[in-house]
Amino acid sequence: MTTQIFIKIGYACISIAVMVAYGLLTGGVMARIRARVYGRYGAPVWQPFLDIFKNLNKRTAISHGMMFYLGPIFRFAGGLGTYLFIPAVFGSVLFANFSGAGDIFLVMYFIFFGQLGMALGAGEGGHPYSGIAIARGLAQMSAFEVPFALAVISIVVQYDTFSITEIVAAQQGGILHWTMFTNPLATIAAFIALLGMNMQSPFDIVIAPQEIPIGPPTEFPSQFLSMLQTNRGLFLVAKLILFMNLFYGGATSVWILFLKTFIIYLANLFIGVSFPRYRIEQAIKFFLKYPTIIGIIAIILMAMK
Amino acid sequence: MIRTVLIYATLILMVIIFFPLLSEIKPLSQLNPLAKRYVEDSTKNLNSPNIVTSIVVTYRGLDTLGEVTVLFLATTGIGFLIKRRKKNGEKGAFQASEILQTGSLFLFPIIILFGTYIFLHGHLTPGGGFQGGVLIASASVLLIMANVNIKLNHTVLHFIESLSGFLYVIIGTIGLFLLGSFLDPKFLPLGKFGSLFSAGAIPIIYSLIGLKVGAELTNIVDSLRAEGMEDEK
Amino acid sequence: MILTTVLGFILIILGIWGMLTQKNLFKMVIGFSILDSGIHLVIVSLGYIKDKTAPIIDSDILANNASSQVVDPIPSALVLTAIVIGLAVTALMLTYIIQLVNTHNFDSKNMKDPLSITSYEELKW
Amino acid sequence: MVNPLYMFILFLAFGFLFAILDKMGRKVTLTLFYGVLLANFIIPLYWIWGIFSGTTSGTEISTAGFMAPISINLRFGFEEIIIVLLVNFLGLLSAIYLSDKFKKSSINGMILFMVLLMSIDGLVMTRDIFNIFVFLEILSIATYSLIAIEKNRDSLSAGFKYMLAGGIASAFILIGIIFLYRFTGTLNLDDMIGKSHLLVGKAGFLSLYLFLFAILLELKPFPANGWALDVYQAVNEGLVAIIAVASSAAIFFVLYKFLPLVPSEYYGYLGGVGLVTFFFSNLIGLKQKNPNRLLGYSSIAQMGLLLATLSILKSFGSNDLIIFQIVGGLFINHFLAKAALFWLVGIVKKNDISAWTNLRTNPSLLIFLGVFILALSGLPPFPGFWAKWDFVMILASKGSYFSIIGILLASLFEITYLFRWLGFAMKKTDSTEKIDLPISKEFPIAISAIALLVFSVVTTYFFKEFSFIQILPLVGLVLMYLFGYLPVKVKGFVAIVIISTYAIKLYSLVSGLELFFAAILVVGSLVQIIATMYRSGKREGFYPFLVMMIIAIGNLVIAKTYLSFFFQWELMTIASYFLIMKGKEVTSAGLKYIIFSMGAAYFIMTGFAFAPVIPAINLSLINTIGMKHIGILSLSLLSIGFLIKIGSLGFHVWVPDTYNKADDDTTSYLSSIVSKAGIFGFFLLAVAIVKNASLDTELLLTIIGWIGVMTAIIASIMAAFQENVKKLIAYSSIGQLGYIILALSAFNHIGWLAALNLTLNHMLFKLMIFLAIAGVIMRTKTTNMYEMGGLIKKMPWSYISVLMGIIGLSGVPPLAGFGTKWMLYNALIERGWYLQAGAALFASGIAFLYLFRLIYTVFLGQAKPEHKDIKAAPLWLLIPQYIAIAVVMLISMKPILLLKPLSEMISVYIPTNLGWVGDKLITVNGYWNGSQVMNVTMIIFGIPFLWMLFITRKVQKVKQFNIVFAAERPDRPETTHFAHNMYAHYNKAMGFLVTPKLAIKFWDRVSEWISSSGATLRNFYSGNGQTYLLQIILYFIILYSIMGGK
Amino acid sequence: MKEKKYDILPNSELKAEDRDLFCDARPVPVSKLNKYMEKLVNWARANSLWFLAFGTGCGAVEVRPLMTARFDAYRYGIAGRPTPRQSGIILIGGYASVKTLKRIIRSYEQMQNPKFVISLCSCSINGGMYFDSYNTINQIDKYIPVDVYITGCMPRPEAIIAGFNKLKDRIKAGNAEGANKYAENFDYYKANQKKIIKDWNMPDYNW
Repeated sequence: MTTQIFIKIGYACISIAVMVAYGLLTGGVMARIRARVYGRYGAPVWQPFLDIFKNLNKRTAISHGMMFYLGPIFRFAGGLGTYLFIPAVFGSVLFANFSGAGDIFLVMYFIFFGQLGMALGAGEGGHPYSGIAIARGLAQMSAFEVPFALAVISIVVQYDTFSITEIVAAQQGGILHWTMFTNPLATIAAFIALLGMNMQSPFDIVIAPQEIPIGPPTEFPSQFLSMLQTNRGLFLVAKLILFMNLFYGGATSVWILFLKTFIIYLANLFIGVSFPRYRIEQAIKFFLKYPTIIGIIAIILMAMK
Repeated sequence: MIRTVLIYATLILMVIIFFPLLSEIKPLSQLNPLAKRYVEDSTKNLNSPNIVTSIVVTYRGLDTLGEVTVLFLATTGIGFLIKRRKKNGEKGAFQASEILQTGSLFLFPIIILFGTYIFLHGHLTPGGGFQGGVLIASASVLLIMANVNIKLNHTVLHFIESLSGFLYVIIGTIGLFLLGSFLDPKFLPLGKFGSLFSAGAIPIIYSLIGLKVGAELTNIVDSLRAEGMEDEK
Repeated sequence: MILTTVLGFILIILGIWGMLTQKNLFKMVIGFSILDSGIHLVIVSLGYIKDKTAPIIDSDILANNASSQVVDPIPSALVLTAIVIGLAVTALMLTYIIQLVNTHNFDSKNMKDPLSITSYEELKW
Repeated sequence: MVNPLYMFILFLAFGFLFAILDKMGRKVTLTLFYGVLLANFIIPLYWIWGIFSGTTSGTEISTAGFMAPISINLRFGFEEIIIVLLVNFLGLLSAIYLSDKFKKSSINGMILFMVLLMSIDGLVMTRDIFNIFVFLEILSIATYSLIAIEKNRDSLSAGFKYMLAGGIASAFILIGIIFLYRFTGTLNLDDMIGKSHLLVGKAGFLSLYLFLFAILLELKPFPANGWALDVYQAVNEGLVAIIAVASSAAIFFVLYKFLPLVPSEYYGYLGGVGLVTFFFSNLIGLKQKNPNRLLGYSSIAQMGLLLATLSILKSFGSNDLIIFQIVGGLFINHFLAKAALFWLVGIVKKNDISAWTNLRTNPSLLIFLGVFILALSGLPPFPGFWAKWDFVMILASKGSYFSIIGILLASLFEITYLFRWLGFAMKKTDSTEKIDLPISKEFPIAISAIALLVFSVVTTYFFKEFSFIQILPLVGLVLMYLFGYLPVKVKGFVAIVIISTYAIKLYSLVSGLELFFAAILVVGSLVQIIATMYRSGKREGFYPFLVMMIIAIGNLVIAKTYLSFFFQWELMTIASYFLIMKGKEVTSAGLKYIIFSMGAAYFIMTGFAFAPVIPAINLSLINTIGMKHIGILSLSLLSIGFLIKIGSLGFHVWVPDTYNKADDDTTSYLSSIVSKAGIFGFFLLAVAIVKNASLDTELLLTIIGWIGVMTAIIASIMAAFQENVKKLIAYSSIGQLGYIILALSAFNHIGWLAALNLTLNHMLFKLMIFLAIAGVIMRTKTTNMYEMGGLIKKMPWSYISVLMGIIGLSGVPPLAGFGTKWMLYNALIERGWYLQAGAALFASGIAFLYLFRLIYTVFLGQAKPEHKDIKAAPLWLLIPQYIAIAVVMLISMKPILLLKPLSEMISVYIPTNLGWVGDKLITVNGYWNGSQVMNVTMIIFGIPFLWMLFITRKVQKVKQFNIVFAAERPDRPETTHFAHNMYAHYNKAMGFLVTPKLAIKFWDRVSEWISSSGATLRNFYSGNGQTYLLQIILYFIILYSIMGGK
Repeated sequence: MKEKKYDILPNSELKAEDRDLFCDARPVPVSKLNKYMEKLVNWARANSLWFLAFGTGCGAVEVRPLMTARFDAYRYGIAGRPTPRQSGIILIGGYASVKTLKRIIRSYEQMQNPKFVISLCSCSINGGMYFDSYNTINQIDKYIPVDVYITGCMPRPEAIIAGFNKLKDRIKAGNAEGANKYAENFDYYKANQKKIIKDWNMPDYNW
């Protein structure tokens, strides 16, 4: 029993390491692709690693208090948890993570864990911009959660299970078994939600770098920032894997995982670089209009089957 | 305008509503059983020729006690409402002529006497305590009207009033005590049918009522007069 | 239909008319008195039996056959009580009017007629 | 036995004699006066003793030595004895109250008073209709005369109007009597009843109608009652007590005597007259500000109710015992309470109820006022409560829907104006104005209060066969009052001892679901008592009601019948109302609370009324409720009642204000405990539905489900826009309760499990949050969140508590909150309620908004300079919070400890479809392993934490203003604290859902419409005596044309 | 370099009631890591140059083009950061008026060690055309330690990139220890700053 647990933990560590690396690399690659879109060359793909390493080795840091100190830790734990409760690769023991502990709703709610902790940490920082950014972020989140939740419910209805593993299993056996084709409306709704979730343009006013210095982490220096950056890679991958599992047939090997998540993110990115920014209330109204209606139709269609 | 229409409509409707009371009532041809019993019982058990009196004083004695109480209440109430002031000026009041004054003084004892006769013979002849009392009161009224300056002795009036009322209750209680029934006049001998001293306590009760009514009505009229005069100042 | 009863009811309606239309307090009381008298008439008339005499047994009426010769004695007894009560109420009403006039505020600004029922509307709702 | 006629003799003899005796000095007459009154109180008392000891059963008295019908006879049976006793009792008290008047004014006052009482006794006892007329006239004339005891213009003009109306009444009655005599040939009532077949034709009916109308008129039916109101307003209160109560009682009794003569098909019309009067008098009373006139409306309404109950019950052919219980209950209630209220008004001498605020300076008067108002409102344990309950039960069994609606709506109106009055009286002011309070005036009030209470307890305990534990809330109330003089801490301790003892007792009585609810409600309350000890001083009147409320809530769970459930429910409502009223500026909030609570209570009552009677097994309601088939109507009514109580969408308008204005620890009780009573009610319903599988409840449940989820969404949005911290939590509370009923209405095993879990969690989380915020409010002395900020440094313990609370409420793993949310979604999906599930997710997304606002604006951000020196929250407040946190942690680490037993409880009703593998819970669709999630979370949190400790080389702890600031240094914390109008952007996007404030507008319109219709209607009462006459005669005609068609 | 204990700064220019709101610790020099580790870290620092996007003077207009497609400074790991907490470099964009100096000092002090200063334009070296202005600083390195000067009025973006590369070299060589220098000579710098800035109204060290 104990050994089993240790093996499990060992596997989890490996899988996390792989995914963090992959996530940061994806980030680097995407930055480069984005630069190409703008007609630049852009930073090297390993730039995220360098930045993290540099920040990790800053000589000083400041802290506003206990909650401030814990904020990034919450955030990172949230990223870790989100990832760890998703079965990353279908059928792989190594990448199965702790998906036995809970199902899709656990993952959906665990996403909030890090966000809440970070919000509180940033809040203790006392910087008004943090508060503004969090207020915006929460408002936007409450909106994009709706189409996402509807999409999830729609596929839950479709596959009659909450278990991500089973949802992936049901999509095996050919590209046409993917949710993307069997339930295109849910996929569309969720994809739009993903834009908001990733804070891609046009939904990036939350961090609005020029207006309110990058939002919640305004006060976080040095090691705190490095932890946040690490999480960024991991959390991004976690979200992409979740979407891949739910809508795009999952992955049977880690390479397929890399490919699919990369493509999902790429699609995401292309939309992101092509649109200007919505104001927050516009974003909310948008999310609660078209994607929500699509999501509702998706549910109704699935419920009628 | 609406109000006037409404009032007349109301009155017409009242007429319509009351009409069955007139149209559906057939004139009586004989006494109903209860009345018959009264008529028979009164002569038999009470020795009172005047059946109305027996009903008033005995059978429905409680009503009469109530009636007396009502009158008593009226005087008390009026006394309660109107605070009598000692110095009633008579300025501007109508001064009766000499003839009237003298005439009224002449008539006064006669009327009193007549009233007394009426209530004493209440159980024998038409009339009774109330009628007698009213006669007595009318004598007082005559006096008051004719002599503006006359001052009635209220203490005496009240005394008569209270005492006669009290005695009435006591007589009723004696009935309750002796015969087990309130206002039972039969604790006194019924006497010979048709004589003055017959029908148990009925003549006594009626006399008390007569006194009381006389005193009370006098009192009422006098109270109103006193107040009215005061008003003219 | 007995004429007296009809008369009584006419008085009743007349009394009500008086109470409803006359603004003067005294006239209203007079209306009430008429109403009362009407009722008394009705009461007495209801006890009347044609060709019968008063319920007093004297030499003309034999005690053993009294019940077939007299009118109903009960309404007579009742009307006695009713009259006295009516009297008491009327007396009280008059006293009230006197007192109402006494409490009236006789100054030049107060245009209200102390004897009109419409002058006593302070209490409402 | 003493002959009851001696009462008349005493009254009359001394009445006649007093004019003479007064010459001997007022002392003599006064002594005799009170002696006579006392003697006449003792005589019926003696009789009643005889009746109860079985030596007599009343008597018939004939007068003048002849038997009825020749002579007038009187009856002194049980009913007569009771009423005469009460009348003479009231007379005695009233005389004591008026003693200073009697001392000063002329002897005639006393005489009139005695004769008045005699006439009332006579009216009650006599069996002869002409005698009734005589006594009625004596009564009237005595009253006319006594009205002028204050010789002012108002009372005189009122008296004159009264005389006009009375004159018409006596005219009608006289015509009626003579024609009745003419038709039946008798004046004796019993005789006449035997000959009622002789009353034929229109004339026969008309003669009956004339008599009846006169009696009705004396009972002041709406709208022919303007004169009576003027009398009530203008006349001396000591006297009005007699007029409004004793005289009306006697006339009512005359009606009662006369009813057998009336053909039974007319009873319905009489009931209608009563109902119309009850309804419209209360409606018009809503606008009334003058306490005398207010009581006048209330009196008239109560007489209308008595009339309605009597005639409706008669028309149903109910047996005499039931009639006696119901009418008698209402009667005694009205009799004692109304009279005393009139006296009270006479003492306080304020012409506007809003000026009654200085009553606090005289607590005894305030207590009396409270007692009487509770009694009049028909709240337990007062007799009116039982009567109203029984009556509604009977009406329901006969299907008289309109009567029920009318009576309950009117009762609600009555409660509204009575409690508005009480609210004013309980208002806290700085005024120290003392009320002049002679003992002679307080004594009668006190005696009637005591009499009312004794009577209530006796009926409750003996006649309703209530066990000791069921009146325990009241016992607790009294017990705690005995400790009133002790300081808070000691009283809190005593309360804890009492409640613990009770809890132990309760534990032996419950099992299954009851055990769960008992544990939540009673143990939860017990823990919170510790928090109440944070106040200093005495906190008078707080603990008694607290103990009462807790025990009542506990008793709800073990109630065995509908009645006892409702009884406890009402006790809970009363107690919580008084707890709320301890707050500051709580007048309107308290009024809202009581109106909505009573509205809820009435729905529940009618719901029970339409439910089948449950078999009398010695089991609590939750076990027995489903044994008989409950109809959909009953279920719907009960649902509405409970929905109001938990403040769901549309009915939520009372919640924020009430929670906001009540004391902070009271609010915690309201949110965490009292609202759970409504949830318990819902569980009762659910059990009833589950046991009646044949019933089609799909629609009902769907509606409730949607209400639940919409409540959650709208309340969450509302919460996000609040600036007031308590209102924010209040809306949050509303939203959370919405989840609970959503879960419950899903109606599957997991749904119920979720509902139970949510109930527990909500109790714990709200306890934590409210108590923590109570500490904050206590220290910062404000409730505006933007005036707080940065308190994490000063009050870290409160912060942790709130943090745990919001994590739990938002449903973020790993705390137990997630489990409940997860089960909720499971339940909804299993049920097929997909859109509801989506909406629930939406709501929980919005919940983050307000939860973050709560913790951020209060504890994070910039601290205010004025809070520089504040201390941490008092230990008393923290202890319960940390107990709750411990429980939360336990059930989060090992959810199985809670879930398995709960699942077993539920499987009694709905078979389980859950599976357990180790700690893992497996449902039809999903699975969840709470312990594992907790462990994983702790590890993934712990490792980065250690890593962070390891890598951070030099962390400088900085202070509040060391924030990134490009220009000058930050100016003031206020300008740097992002808190006011925090979700302005969200408001722009979603505000359209809540800014119309439809619910508030709706209720505003309703209340506006009701009160303005009342205001319009009262224009009937123009003040003109002649108009009143016209109204009376028109009423006569209209009633005749309605009734006379037959 | 030995670690010093934190001293308390007097913050004498602050009002008494404001002192509680600011941290009063004195900055201390922080020792380097061990030799190899420090080299590795310096390499990372040199390739991840985050500058504070805060234009203090007319020279700042030349910084914008750096980020455009034409110059694409991202290639060198150069990126702007909107908050001083996360930036390592502050660019003094030309002449610094007294008023701006205050902001420069605040921003500089809010950055975390190690931090570097690049001074653009002649004005910040010797006052340039504003040498005799009453409110322009002639010599910026009296107030904060400067690592690299880029001369010109104004320097072209290419020159700025060259300057950044110069800084890279300095960092790699382990010579860019401005932050420690500032801490070591804190009193000197503070005295100079306070001499110029009259309305100080901020703590002595803006943590």
